[in-house]
Amino acid sequence: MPYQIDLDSFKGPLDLLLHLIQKHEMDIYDIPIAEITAQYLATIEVMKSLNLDLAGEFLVMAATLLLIKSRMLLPRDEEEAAEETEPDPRTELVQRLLEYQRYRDAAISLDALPLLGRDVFVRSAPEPEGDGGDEAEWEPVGLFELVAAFRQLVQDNGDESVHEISRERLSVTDRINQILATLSERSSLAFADLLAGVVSRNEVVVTFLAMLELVKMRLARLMQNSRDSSIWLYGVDGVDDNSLQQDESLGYS
Amino acid sequence: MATAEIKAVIEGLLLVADGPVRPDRIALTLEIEVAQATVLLQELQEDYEHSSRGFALQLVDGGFQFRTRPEHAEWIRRFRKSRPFRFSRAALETLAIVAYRQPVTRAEIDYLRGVDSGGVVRTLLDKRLIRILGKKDIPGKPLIYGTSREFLELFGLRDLTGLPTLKEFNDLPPDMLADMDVPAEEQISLEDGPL
Amino acid sequence: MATAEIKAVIEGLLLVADGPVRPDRIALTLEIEVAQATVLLQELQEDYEHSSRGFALQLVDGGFQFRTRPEHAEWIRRFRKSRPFRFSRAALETLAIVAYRQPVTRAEIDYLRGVDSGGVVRTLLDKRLIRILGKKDIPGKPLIYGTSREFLELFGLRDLTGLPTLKEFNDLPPDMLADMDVPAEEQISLEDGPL
Repeated sequence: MPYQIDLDSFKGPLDLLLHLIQKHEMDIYDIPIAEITAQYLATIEVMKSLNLDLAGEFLVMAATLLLIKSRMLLPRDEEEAAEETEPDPRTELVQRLLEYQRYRDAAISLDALPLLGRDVFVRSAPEPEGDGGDEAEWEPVGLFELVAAFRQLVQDNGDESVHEISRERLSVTDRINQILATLSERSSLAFADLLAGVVSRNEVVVTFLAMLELVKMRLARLMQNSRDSSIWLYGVDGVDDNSLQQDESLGYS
Repeated sequence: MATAEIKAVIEGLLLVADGPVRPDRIALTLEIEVAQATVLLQELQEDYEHSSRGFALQLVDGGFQFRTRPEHAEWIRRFRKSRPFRFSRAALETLAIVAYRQPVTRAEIDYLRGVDSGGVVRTLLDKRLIRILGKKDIPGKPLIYGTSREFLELFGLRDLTGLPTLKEFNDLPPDMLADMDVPAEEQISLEDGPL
Repeated sequence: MATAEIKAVIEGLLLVADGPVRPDRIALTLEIEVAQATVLLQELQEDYEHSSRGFALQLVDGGFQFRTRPEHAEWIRRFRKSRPFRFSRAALETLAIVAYRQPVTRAEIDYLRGVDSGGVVRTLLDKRLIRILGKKDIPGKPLIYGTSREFLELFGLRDLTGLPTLKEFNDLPPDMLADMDVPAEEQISLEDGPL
């Protein structure tokens, strides 16, 4: 069998399919599905026999091809055929192949640009770094750097528990900040409004914890006019001490 | 200052700068109008273009920077004793997808490439060539990615419009297009389309 | 190579060199005689001397180097002062702690970083990237800090939910260096380079 191809070089099933289509001069808009399936299966058999690390995606594509092939073999209902309502089973695959081909070609175009450090060079100047003590602005920095810095710190401290809880902590923190932001725009907030748009149980819990946290830090106060009336959250600045019962009455102090 | 003198000073500034220099920074330093700074920088760029100097003034990421000529690359690599680096195809494909379709999610990249691209995405993040833009406002709030300033600098692009034009393959024949039955999630990724 | 071409290449080498370049190093790179390299360097030096360029080729410690003109010194100093600062490691770490652990006290920041962070916290406050949220209701009533609107703008976030969690970060598989064949030297130049 003439498999004179570098099997290791395929970047994925789409790449392999495009290769087979080009090699066998098939019409991408009218792929002979039986033939391409046979070629594809034969190629991954070779890859398997060579013990190449075969990514799961190759097998998924094999299944997809077989599915398309079986659909094409199904006898078409005459009425349906007349109405032409039955979509061509190959359509999505063709669309993906065309799309992939665009980016594969774009990748080649990118690589042809004069790359800094490969084709063109600039003066090597020392990198200025500082705390920005004077009037100078800071250069924008990416989120990735921020996460990476935090992750490094957490690892250095050997604080293994942080990894687990940080996700939840962050969402409580988010909620705290959202509430504080809202409170900075208006003096009070009905408890029911806090939960408006909240869907999951987790979010309710998080909102509740955020509220308790705010009260604990004395950044906000909880009040209600009377028992069983609605609960209001006040920013520390916007509290009117006289008209309402203090938060103590709610039992959170 | 006479114009010729201002241009000479700008040349000096470009020499000592540690990256592409935007016209507004030149204007701020020399207390001239941004428009004038822009004109002078463009004039300098042309001067260098028409001379047979060993470097040229290039517009990168909105700023100007002296860069050596690509045809001298091999001599300069010898001088610096550096090997030419090569991008893997996986890295280039992923970069191309992020560049042309940003903001884009991991799932969209995986779908377009047909393979898991987590490792490559991580590598490109580590190299600062792509960056996290935030999260997409859809269920699961996946991270969205875009290209960085470093990307523009590495590829010598003035901005994203300077990307090579994406080749338009013949779209699907009309009858097949009518057949298109793409799952909802994929439609989103298609609509977000190239810049 | 024609002499003019060799001179152009030498200009490129001088631009990218990280210090004065001696004629023998030029000769070695371009496979020409040291005498020829010396002559060409001197010719280049004269070319620049007689042009009204913003920099000149100067003989320093037996080597040649592009240097700005002394009469432009004041402009260069002003220019350098206007350059944006890169985040220091300390500033980035502190900002990261405030972002992920807010509301957070100074003591908590100091504990996580293992060093006194008072100066950095003040700088971040001055730059309005963090803000004081209030006081914590524990003995000593320490100030508690959180991030600001400016923080969101700097990182291009709509709100704090856009901040990637450590879990999402860890979900990206570790760097697969083999994926992108960039030699160590270039990696450094990409990261620390004039970006």
